[in-house]
Amino acid sequence: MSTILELKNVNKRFGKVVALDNFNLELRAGEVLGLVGQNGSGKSTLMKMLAGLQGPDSGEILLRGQPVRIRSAAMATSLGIGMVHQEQSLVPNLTVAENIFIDKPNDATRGGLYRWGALFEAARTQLDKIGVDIRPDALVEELSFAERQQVELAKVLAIEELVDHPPIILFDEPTSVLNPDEIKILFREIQRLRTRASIVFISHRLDEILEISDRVLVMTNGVKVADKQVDAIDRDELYTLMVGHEREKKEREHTQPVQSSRPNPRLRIRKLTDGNKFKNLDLDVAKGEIVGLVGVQGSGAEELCRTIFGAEDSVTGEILLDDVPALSQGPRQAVSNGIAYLPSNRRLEGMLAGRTLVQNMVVTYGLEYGRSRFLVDYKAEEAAATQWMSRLKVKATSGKDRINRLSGGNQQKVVLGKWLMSKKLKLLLLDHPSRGLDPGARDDLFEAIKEQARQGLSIVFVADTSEEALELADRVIVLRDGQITASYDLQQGVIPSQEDILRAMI
Amino acid sequence: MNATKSLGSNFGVYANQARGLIPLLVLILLVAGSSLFAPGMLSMGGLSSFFTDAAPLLILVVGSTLPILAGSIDLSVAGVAALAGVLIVQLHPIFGVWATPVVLCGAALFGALQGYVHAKLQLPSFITTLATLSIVTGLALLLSNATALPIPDDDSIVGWISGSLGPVPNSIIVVIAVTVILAVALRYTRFGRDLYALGAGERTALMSGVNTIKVRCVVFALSAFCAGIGGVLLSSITGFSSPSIAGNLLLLSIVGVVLGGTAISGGVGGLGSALVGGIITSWLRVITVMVGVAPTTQNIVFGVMALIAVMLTTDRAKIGIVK
Amino acid sequence: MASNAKAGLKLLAGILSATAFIGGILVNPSTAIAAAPQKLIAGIDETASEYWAEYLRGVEDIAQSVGTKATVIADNYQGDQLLAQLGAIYAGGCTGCSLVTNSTSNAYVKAVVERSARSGVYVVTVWNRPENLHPWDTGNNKWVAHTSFDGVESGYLQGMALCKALKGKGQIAAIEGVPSTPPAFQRMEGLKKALAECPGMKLVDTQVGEWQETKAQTISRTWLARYGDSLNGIFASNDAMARGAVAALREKQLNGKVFVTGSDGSKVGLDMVKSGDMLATVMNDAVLQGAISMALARAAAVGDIQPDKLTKAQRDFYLKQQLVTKDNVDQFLAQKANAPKYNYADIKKDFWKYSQGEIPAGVNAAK
Amino acid sequence: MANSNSVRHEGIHFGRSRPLSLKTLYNMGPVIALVLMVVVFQVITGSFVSIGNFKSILEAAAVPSILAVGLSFVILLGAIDLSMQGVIAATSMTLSLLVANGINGNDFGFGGIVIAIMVGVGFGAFNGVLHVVGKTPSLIVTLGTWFIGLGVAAVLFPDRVPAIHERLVLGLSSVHIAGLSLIVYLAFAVIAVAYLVLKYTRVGRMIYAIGGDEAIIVASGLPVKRYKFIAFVISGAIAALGGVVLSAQLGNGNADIGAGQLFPAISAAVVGGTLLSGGRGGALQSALGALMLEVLSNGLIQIGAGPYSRNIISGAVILIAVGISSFHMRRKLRIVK
Repeated sequence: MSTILELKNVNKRFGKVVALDNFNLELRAGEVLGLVGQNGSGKSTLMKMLAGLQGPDSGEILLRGQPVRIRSAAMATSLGIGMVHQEQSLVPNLTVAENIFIDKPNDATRGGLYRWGALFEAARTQLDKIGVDIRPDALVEELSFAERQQVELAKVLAIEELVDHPPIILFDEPTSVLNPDEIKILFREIQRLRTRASIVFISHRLDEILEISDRVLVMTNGVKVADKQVDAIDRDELYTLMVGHEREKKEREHTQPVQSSRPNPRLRIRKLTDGNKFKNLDLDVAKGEIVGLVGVQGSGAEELCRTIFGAEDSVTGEILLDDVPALSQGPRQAVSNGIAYLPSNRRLEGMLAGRTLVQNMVVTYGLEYGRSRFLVDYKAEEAAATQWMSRLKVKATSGKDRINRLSGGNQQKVVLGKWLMSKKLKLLLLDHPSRGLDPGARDDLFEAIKEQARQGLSIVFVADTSEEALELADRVIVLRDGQITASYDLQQGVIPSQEDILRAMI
Repeated sequence: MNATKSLGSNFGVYANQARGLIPLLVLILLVAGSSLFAPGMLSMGGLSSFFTDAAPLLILVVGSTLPILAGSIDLSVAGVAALAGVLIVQLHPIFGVWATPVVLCGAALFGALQGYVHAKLQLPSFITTLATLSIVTGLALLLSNATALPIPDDDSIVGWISGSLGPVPNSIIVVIAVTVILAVALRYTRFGRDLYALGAGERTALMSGVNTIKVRCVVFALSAFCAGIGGVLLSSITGFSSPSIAGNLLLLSIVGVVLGGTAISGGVGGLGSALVGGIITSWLRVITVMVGVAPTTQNIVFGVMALIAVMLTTDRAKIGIVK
Repeated sequence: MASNAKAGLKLLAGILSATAFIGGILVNPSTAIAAAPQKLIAGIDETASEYWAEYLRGVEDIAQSVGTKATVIADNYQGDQLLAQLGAIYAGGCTGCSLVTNSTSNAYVKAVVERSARSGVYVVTVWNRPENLHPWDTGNNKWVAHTSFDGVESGYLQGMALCKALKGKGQIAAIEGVPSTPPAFQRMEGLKKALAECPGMKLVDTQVGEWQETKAQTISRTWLARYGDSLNGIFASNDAMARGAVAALREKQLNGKVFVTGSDGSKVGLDMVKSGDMLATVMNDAVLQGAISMALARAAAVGDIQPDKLTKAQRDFYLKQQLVTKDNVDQFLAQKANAPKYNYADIKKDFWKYSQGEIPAGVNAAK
Repeated sequence: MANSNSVRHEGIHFGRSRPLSLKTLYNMGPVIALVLMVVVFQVITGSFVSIGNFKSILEAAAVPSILAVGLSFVILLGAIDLSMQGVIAATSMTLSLLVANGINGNDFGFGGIVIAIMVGVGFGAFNGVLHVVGKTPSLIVTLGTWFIGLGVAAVLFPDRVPAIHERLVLGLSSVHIAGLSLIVYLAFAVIAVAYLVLKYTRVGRMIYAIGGDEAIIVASGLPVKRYKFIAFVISGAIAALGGVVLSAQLGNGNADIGAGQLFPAISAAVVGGTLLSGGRGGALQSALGALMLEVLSNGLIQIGAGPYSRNIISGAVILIAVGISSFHMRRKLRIVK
């Protein structure tokens, strides 16, 4: 197979941090290259470089043998390099059609004048390609999350039209926010594409990598540690290569056998209804129990957590926490009820960007460490915060670092630490806690969570994948369209197969 | 963005602390430069009268810094100041000496209400306070029948403020006292912490259990309270109250806040530097007179100098997208 | 990205500072504040105004005749700005300086006078003076005098002119200035006086135009919509607002048909009287006012007069004004074209030559 | 103020689409409010609804709507342009000194008008550069240029008010078609063009996009700076046009001519449904808002409300109007600054 794209001795550093160290890469025509590595291993930097968002400090990039300098995302597009972002890159107040062609020249918008009819037509054909039925003239903000994801895909695939030669398409953790159906569609698309495009595929889910890609490339701290054909490698090997140490097979060990049908559980939910997101939902969670919620986008799993945290708008029903009514009107009330929530959208709802780690840690419970409830005691709370950060193994030079500078995993730990600092926490809600985390960081996080459960904290979490649920939870609950469709008490040895769970999901 | 981030990272904390000093540097340069033309400005008498005149603006700047720290803006300050002055005269027959404290409490209440409307109804502070500005201005004109009235001589509070402790005018003592108290509150109370959290990322603050509505109310109450004090200071300078007394202090106070290095987008800044920003602004107002350029050009000079100062004092490392 | 932004920043700052510097050079630094004693200072509300420009001409005449140059400060109608600027000027010590200024509103008169008195500066105020403050009871004789034009008379003259033009019968509406300023409510007083003497003439509405052309125009428009042809005259408290009214009338081709009066005697005002767009205006000679006021302050500063020895009529007086109609407009236009050059020596012979008598009690309090 | 809407839409759990009928109803909000006002005033005065009065409302609303529309281009970005009054003042002086006037011999005719507009373009460009290249918040940049504009006007001002003799200019207000001055038609033209630009050109769509989510546009490598710059230039140019029209109405140049134009223009935009957070609303909405405010003030004069109580009432009405029209947008987690 001929080489489409080649990187030669590329270097990139941010301050002291080395992102790419004399990195070499070959991408061949019509292959799917799987790219794995822990956060901070340089994957994203590599992607950004190819997508024209960053330039290399040194080294050269060859496209079909020709050295190129990809100066901007627009230029990357015109060269036939497209990227499906981890977070969506659609403008909410524009139409689907505009979004698809926003970064591409198009007859319908030639000369800076929009011929809407033609534009919608062009968009229609792009959407048809991936077989989705979305109105091109709809505003993106009116679409469901899944629909947006499809538009996102259509937007990138539209690059095909731009260039006569096969395009290069980069997928940066596209599956982390997709449900199994959508992942199926995506993989089908990728299969279809490989005939006329070269693809780089990043994911933390090693099975996915092994399933979709022909060749897998492992990175750690900006260097390539392995470059193997998939059939020449298995999951554990891959894990070891990437994390650097054997994966210790953990036995499911538990503090005390907890029965879900306990007389007075810590959390008792009755007839909880939130608009059309879920109806008359009942759920009990015991002290020290870890409940894993599984469900596709819109199944109501996330909404359930947010509702318990008082973050949803129209809620009716009953929530009892230690037999005290705790249907919170807002997050503040939930917090004072001893409920904590780890949001899935960390950047938006979890961190105070631009503030230091300590400032992020103490924002909610710092004053518990003061002499009075109103006056801040900097020494005390900083000590507490630092102690927690070390307990959670947060990797940072000092508590005075700005949180933006940490890797996703460490950020997540800080956000979790913010809640764990409380002395009177009863219930911890985790919304996709491992989203965007590499396996290493993910294991640390899960360890910390289990530790909390042993301490007697009740935990409800929305799992990214069913394996995750099975690994972490004492009880797995599957939701579909706002209804509980299955509940497996792993304590009682009821271990469902992934197929069981999948069937309950869809 | 990434480059900006890494840039911030290189300097780290110390750079940020240094940044806070830039307004002060600008001020020093400004004073040094202009006093070559008018050395007398730095005389005891000169400074004392300068600060007497600057006091109202300074307190307004300090006050309106708070909403901006929270990412909002309060356009009603000048109106509130004028109304406060008017009310002090109007209410004197009823409350006598206590008119001033009563008015200030009233101002705080009004501010709190305004903050509540803005936060609870989720109306942009810009338009909310714009509307209330026109309301309070109307009230001031209506109550005073648009005439200037003398402050009663037996109003000992306003009387005291107009006096001075040695060369130091009492008005500036008031300003500093208020600023210090507020600064301490910002540093050591839950309110201060929540306020900065709000500015840094309101959604996160909300999801961390911060009572954003309450914080907003307090913030606007304080800014209105400071505006009220501003009105009292103006009255103490003139010995009169008038609905038009606060004039264009609104615009100047915004300039002052920004020159203090406070980011309009919120979360970045402090009261100490706000004070400095206020002083810079007041200095810029008289710079044409000191340097002796013709009065026709004073608006141009003020505008240009202000822009230069802003260019130097805004901290771009912390502002992601600038609107 | 950040780096080139920084570069662009430096460039910008550079450009800006350059502009500022040039801006500074352009204008004569000769007026820069040296601690020159006996400086002449003139405070005006804005530079972009015909009235204040003429007023300054009078001031400059005096300044030249005594061989110096006046320091001019503009406050843009902001009293606190005026105070701050005076503070800056007095900072270097200014004993024996003399100041003529309008304190933007009654509220600031006391402050301006006392601030100046403390620095040993002799003050003559114009236009604004609170009812119960007088040169002889405030600022221990550093407040030399207060000069103004009789607003009540002005309003009365306009009113009677309207009455005469309407043959004693018709509907008129009035546009008031900033109500807190004496000229504004005085002129309205005068109008009421005229209305009393002219029972056939009805005042149907009064709105506040705040001396502004544009506001007056909007108000007049609304009137025309509301009263249509039944409106026969518009009483505007100054020429600027009269211009606004005429502009509104012009849109309906009613200019000249609906009688408009103003006050000030500005060039455009006179032109409109000549062209017939305006019925009448009242001539307030700004040049004269500037000259006499400056001369008085100067005289006290150099000791040519002792304020405490002056009578009340000499320290708080109106200057002459005249009604301008089509009949006598040419003479005033001629006067505008080549205003007499005043000098200190002549005025010193009799400072009160153009006085129209002491300002009566009560006129400075809004009714 | 700025980042509010990027926040509102990122949250994946919000912004579910609502029934279209309801949606259109919300969009109709301002229109309904307008009709209500007219009815109320008619009931009170009994004489409010009349061709004559509507004409005078249109005449009065012409300039505010032009200015509001110009401002919208910047507001749609999520930025703000406060320099309007300065620009208007500078334009008015430039115009009145370049066309046939009572001060100097100049008589550039149409050229004078063009140059006057170019002054506005210049200010807009200045704002744009400082904001975009200088990375300084638009609020403070334009506040600075506001002062500069006033200063320029002051410098240009000759000893006496320059009366304008230029037919081209005066004609704008004196020539009437169907009882409406050319200014009204000009206003309609400006609104129409602005609407077309915002709907059918890349510039317009990008202005919306930047207001919608600037970060994404930046990441897509699109020339955000260029579009922002253009928006400020347009805003400046239209403000200048407003200055020309105002001067035409007065028949002379005036340095205070812009006084009190800015805040009503902003209110108009917001009341009409152009959100300060950017990306929402447009030319039509802003113009509608201007019309509403004009109806309000005209009506208040008609019912004989005192000048001071007018301030109070209109302030209250604006607050209520905005409050009601955005009530349906309230969410527990919505962020508005």
